[in-house]
Amino acid sequence: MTFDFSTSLGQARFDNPIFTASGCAGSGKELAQFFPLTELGAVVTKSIMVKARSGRATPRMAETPSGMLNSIGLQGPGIDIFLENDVPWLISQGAKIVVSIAGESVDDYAVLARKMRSVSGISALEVNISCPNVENRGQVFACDPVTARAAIEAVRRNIGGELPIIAKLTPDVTDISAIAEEVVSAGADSLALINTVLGMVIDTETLRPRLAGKTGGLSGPAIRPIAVRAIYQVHARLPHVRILGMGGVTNGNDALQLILAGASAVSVGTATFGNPTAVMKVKSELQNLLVAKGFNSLHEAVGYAHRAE
Amino acid sequence: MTFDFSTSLGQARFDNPIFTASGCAGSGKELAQFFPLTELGAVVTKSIMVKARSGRATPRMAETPSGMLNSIGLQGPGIDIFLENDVPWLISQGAKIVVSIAGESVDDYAVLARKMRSVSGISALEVNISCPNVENRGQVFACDPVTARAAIEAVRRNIGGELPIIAKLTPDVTDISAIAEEVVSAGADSLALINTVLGMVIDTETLRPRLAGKTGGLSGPAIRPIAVRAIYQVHARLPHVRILGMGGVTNGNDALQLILAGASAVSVGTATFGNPTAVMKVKSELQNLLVAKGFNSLHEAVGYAHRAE
Amino acid sequence: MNKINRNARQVSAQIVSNKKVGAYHHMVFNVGEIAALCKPGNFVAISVGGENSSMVLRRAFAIYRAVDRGAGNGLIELVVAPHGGGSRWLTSCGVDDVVDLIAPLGTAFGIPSEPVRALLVGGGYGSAPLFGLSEVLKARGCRVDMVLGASSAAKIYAPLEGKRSVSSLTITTDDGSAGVLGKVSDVLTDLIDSNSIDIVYSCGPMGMLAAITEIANAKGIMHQCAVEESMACGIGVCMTCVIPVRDSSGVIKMLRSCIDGPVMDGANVIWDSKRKIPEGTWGA
Amino acid sequence: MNKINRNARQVSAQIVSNKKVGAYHHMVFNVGEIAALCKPGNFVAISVGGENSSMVLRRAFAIYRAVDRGAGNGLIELVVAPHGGGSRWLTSCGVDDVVDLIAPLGTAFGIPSEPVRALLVGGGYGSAPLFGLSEVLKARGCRVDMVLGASSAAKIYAPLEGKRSVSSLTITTDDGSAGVLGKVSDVLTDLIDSNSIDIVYSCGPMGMLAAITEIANAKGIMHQCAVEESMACGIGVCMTCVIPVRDSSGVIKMLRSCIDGPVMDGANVIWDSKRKIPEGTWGA
Ligand SMILES: Cc1cc2nc3c(=O)[nH]c(=O)nc-3n(C[C@H](O)[C@H](O)[C@H](O)COP(=O)(O)OP(=O)(O)OC[C@H]3O[C@@H](n4cnc5c(N)ncnc54)[C@H](O)[C@@H]3O)c2cc1C
Ligand SMILES: Cc1cc2nc3c(=O)[nH]c(=O)nc-3n(C[C@H](O)[C@H](O)[C@H](O)COP(=O)(O)OP(=O)(O)OC[C@H]3O[C@@H](n4cnc5c(N)ncnc54)[C@H](O)[C@@H]3O)c2cc1C
Ligand SMILES: Cc1cc2nc3c(=O)[nH]c(=O)nc-3n(C[C@H](O)[C@H](O)[C@H](O)COP(=O)(O)O)c2cc1C
Ligand SMILES: Cc1cc2nc3c(=O)[nH]c(=O)nc-3n(C[C@H](O)[C@H](O)[C@H](O)COP(=O)(O)O)c2cc1C
Ligand code: FES
Ligand code: FES
Repeated sequence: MTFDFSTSLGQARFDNPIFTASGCAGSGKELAQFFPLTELGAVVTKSIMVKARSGRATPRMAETPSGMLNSIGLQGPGIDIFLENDVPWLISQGAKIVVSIAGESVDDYAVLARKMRSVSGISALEVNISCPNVENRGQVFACDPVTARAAIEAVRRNIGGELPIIAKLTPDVTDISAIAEEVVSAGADSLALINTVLGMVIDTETLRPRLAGKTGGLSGPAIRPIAVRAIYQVHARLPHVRILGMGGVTNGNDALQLILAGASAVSVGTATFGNPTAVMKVKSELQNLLVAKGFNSLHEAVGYAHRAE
Repeated sequence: MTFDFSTSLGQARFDNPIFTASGCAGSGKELAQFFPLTELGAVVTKSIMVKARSGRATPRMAETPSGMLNSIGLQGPGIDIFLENDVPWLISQGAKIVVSIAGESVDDYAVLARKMRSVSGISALEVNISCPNVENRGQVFACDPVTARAAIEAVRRNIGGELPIIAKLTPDVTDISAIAEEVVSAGADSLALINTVLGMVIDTETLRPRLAGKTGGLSGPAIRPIAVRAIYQVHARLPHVRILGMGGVTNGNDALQLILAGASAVSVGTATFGNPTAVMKVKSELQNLLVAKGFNSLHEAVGYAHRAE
Repeated sequence: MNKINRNARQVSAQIVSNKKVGAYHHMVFNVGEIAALCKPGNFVAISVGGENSSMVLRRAFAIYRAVDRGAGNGLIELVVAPHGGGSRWLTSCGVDDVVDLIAPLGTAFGIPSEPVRALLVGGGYGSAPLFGLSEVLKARGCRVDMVLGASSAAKIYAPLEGKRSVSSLTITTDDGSAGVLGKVSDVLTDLIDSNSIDIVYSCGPMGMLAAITEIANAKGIMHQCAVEESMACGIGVCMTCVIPVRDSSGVIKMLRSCIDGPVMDGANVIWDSKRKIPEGTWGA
Repeated sequence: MNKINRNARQVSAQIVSNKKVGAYHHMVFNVGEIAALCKPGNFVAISVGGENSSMVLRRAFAIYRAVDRGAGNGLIELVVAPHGGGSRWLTSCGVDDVVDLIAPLGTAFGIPSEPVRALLVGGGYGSAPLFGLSEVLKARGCRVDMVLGASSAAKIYAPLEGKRSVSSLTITTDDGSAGVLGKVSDVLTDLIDSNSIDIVYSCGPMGMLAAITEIANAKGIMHQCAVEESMACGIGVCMTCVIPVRDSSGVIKMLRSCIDGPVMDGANVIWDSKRKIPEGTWGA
């Protein structure tokens, strides 16, 4: 019997479960010189907003023990230019595409979803609701069940058709599975867990926060135990909802942890900065591990750590 | 002018700001063979409960990138034996003592505070409210403003006298400064930030959670950016409330980050496991750094990263 | 419950030698005066990974041999299995590299005052502390027999040295690649009987120690074993390394294997306790 | 905006030599074929800290010299200042150690088609890419003058080599321990005038590049500079390394210094932008 490495999120099917992470793969072009993008389960694009955005001032990053902080601030050209340039290029490469969108208001999410509804060649929409809501004192959408629901409902209402919605949540909440339940009932087909953890580094030379934006998002291996826990908790509460897991995955063993916790696919983010071919390494190592452990398919391993002792 | 390294938390004064972290220094005896406990700003004892407690089954720990998970489960002999054995010994060593207490119900906190009110030789009480509340589906006290307030109020009402109360909070909440505000208004004199972050490691050999208790608390350098951020946020909201900071401090530079963010004293936890003399190293390096940067006192540096650009 | 090893010191130890022996590395460290204070059964705790290491915890290793050369010169020898990140880092260190090492830690094997007949049982690198123990026992006039077991021949540490230093050496391997096919526990009853053993000393995986305890209990003889539970600190401050042990009054308590162990009386350990607290444990 | 260096490859590069030179280490790596593809101004990105490193990001280093020996043999030379954890790890590597290296990355210095009079300005290890550049310029018939500045004499890289390879070499130090007391910008106007400089090439701290830009702008001459912004990936995927640059239509955009740089036209960079986005930036 051959091993079945395919997976699906909502209606979307993927040949393998290893994706890039939003914001960690440029436009795809930069990675394409290291391996063909068709090797990926999917390219997840960086979160795109309605309008062009300069992002935050520099310094935008600080290395931390086994991790890093970033405060890119969602720099990007806006949805129109993105759909005109980036998406066609990715399609021309034969890549599976998950488009990530981000808004500053519920209305932004509605606008973005309407822009996406007529676009072909996209496998799924990742809705990054871990961004500040300008209409609510800058509180992050996914920090509050009410605003989280509102953003996802706006997408659901406007997206039409079959495009699966993956809601991306922040771990910076008291009860992530409650937020997960809320966005699923609001129409999300699956969940992306986890976005970065809010952190800060103080520069002991200048005696001020290192990043121009003061706080930043912590990513990398340092947060992997938080990702595994969040995925485990949400999978326990919502076993039938597919999860795209991410957080500190650098090798096949790390990816396996997320899958055993309940992820049906895994995004690789920060590891790509240390190693442009990290995604390929994770993919081949994961497949070898699953086979070695006697699984016949990826699907059999999803959530396997939850079984009774 | 000589450099003033002293600090205070509520009414309690300490010669220097470097403490052990609760649960990371045994009974004090184990460290005392590496350096005299009088060198410490204070010994913070491991959280003691009303009754004897076996703690959780093993495995209780897993190393993680730049950190570790633990699920000790508050093993200890109970407050009576603790007051009979551990406290007199620490007093005999001339150590400054901060006693950490933990309860499973609001009533437990009341009982513990009453037991403590007549004990002399103690500088302050650290109230660990980052533990599960058996009366509320095991939700952690400090995860909910209502239960956090109830626990601190119970201590305040029963402690009597002057013993300062340091409320220890978990970072696993949507808004830590809101919880901080709540416990301060409930009677906490100062705050301890942060307890461990909830995490999980899955053993890819057994395909189950590594720890017998499944989840555990993440500590060590991996979480330092989260600690710095939490301290910074709380100090911004409550600039007059003193903070005992902790989370991933291994050297003087790390401690300085927490102080610049707003901590008036710093506990060293996990670093002691890697280096029994870590606390001494942190202390001397911190003092040298503060002097080198031209501060005349520790106090001048507290929260210095908040000044206007 | 207050067995802190008062001799423990933190030292910068220079690596004097590092040789591959079968599946293991035999490593020698210059530790100065503390070598004189090490007893069979004690262990060391070493920082791993160097300056920018992502590994924040020490690794524990049983002392294979401690040699005091006087005048503050002393060596500690370890037998290290390259396994995960920490042990691989250590075994890849070169001669003259310096590591941060704490020793001696933990309890030591109890040495009988009478010349008794002792059987030493080692599993894998668990044989390490037994050679030093054997020397001490023989110096006291004891007869020493030894059983070493492992999964395969390459994992039997120092079979030749074993042979030289004891009255009889039995080897078992899971795959039969050396000695008897099987586990050490398979040959134990016979060896105890045929050599009229008074006391069993053991070191190795927890499952093996449990099996030995059962046999020793059945025979009504003493069993001192060096346990191995995951340790974060090795010095008694973290409470991660506990195992359930029955005290003299019959109460089960979770004792730290780094302070109240690693050497414990096998009969007092509640072995069947993986991933659960035994019923009746104090505070459970 | 689409300047990905298509020649970039990830290789396991063996260290051929590692020598301390003043405050720096001159390091040589065997990188195979890609040496032939490296141009002055390009940089490399190296993984640091080894297997269990807590440092997850690559470190960027300007290519000092790339030597193609044909038949797939090629060397890259770097000048590394031991500074923090990453560079200290790298400079402590030994000959024959292997590092994970990506090269060539980023843009290269533009080479004029005419034989012009060029002034090369380097600050600290910023002098590294200038020697290779000087060779290329001289091969094109250019006259090359050079200014090297640093805080003190030990931080002037390769003053002798500098002297040999250019028409004139001026040195400045902040403490006067070598050459002129002061900054490179203090001597620049005079040098541009006296040598009738057509183009300035520079590499060094951002403050220095800003000061040079001001002088070059005042003189109305070209200034190509290699910028240095904190980089997480070096290959264009993280967006951490951006700086504000005015494009031909006058719009300011946040461009990646690893892809649209490190070599940029100084006149287009908005220098006064530390910790804030310049007004009028696209999307601000
Ligand atoms: C008292 C004692 C004596 C020991 N003596 C020896 C010895 O003589 N020779 C030898 O090679 N090893 C010995 N070990 C095991 C050793 O401490 C390391 O755990 C082992 O080398 C694996 O570490 P690692 O970093 O390579 O593996 P990793 O799997 O990367 O280690 C990750 C974590 O798990 C812990 N861990 C992994 N395996 C074990 C284990 N078997 N026992 C306890 N903790 C473990 C590690 O300490 C570390 O904290 C001993 C352990 C103890 C507790
Ligand atoms: C295009 C480019 C070319 C460079 N060329 C050289 C060179 O030829 N020789 C040389 O010695 N160094 C060079 N550097 C700096 C080098 O990349 C390292 O940043 C520097 O060695 C410090 O790293 P560290 O790990 O030792 O210090 P740490 O302070 O521990 O580094 C922590 C983090 O901050 C970043 N960082 C620290 N200092 C700098 C800096 N000055 N510039 C950018 N990022 C920094 C690091 O990359 C790392 O991510 C260059 C940097 C860039 C961007
Ligand atoms: C530099 C950087 C930029 C990121 N940008 C985005 C983004 O635009 N949208 C998003 O949903 N997540 C973004 N993330 C979060 C990642 O997609 C991912 O959730 C997180 O980094 C955890 O995974 P990792 O540890 O593998 O990086 C970004 C992360 C980094 C480090
Ligand atoms: C093994 C272990 C046991 C702990 N026990 C306690 C405890 O009993 N009470 C408490 O308030 N915090 C406890 N903590 C949390 C620490 O006091 C500290 O808040 C946390 O570990 C972060 O600091 P660090 O990174 O320096 O360890 C424990 C942490 C560890 C690692
Ligand atoms: S290893 Fe820390 S108490 Fe035993
Ligand atoms: S360093 Fe990552 S985009 Fe430039």
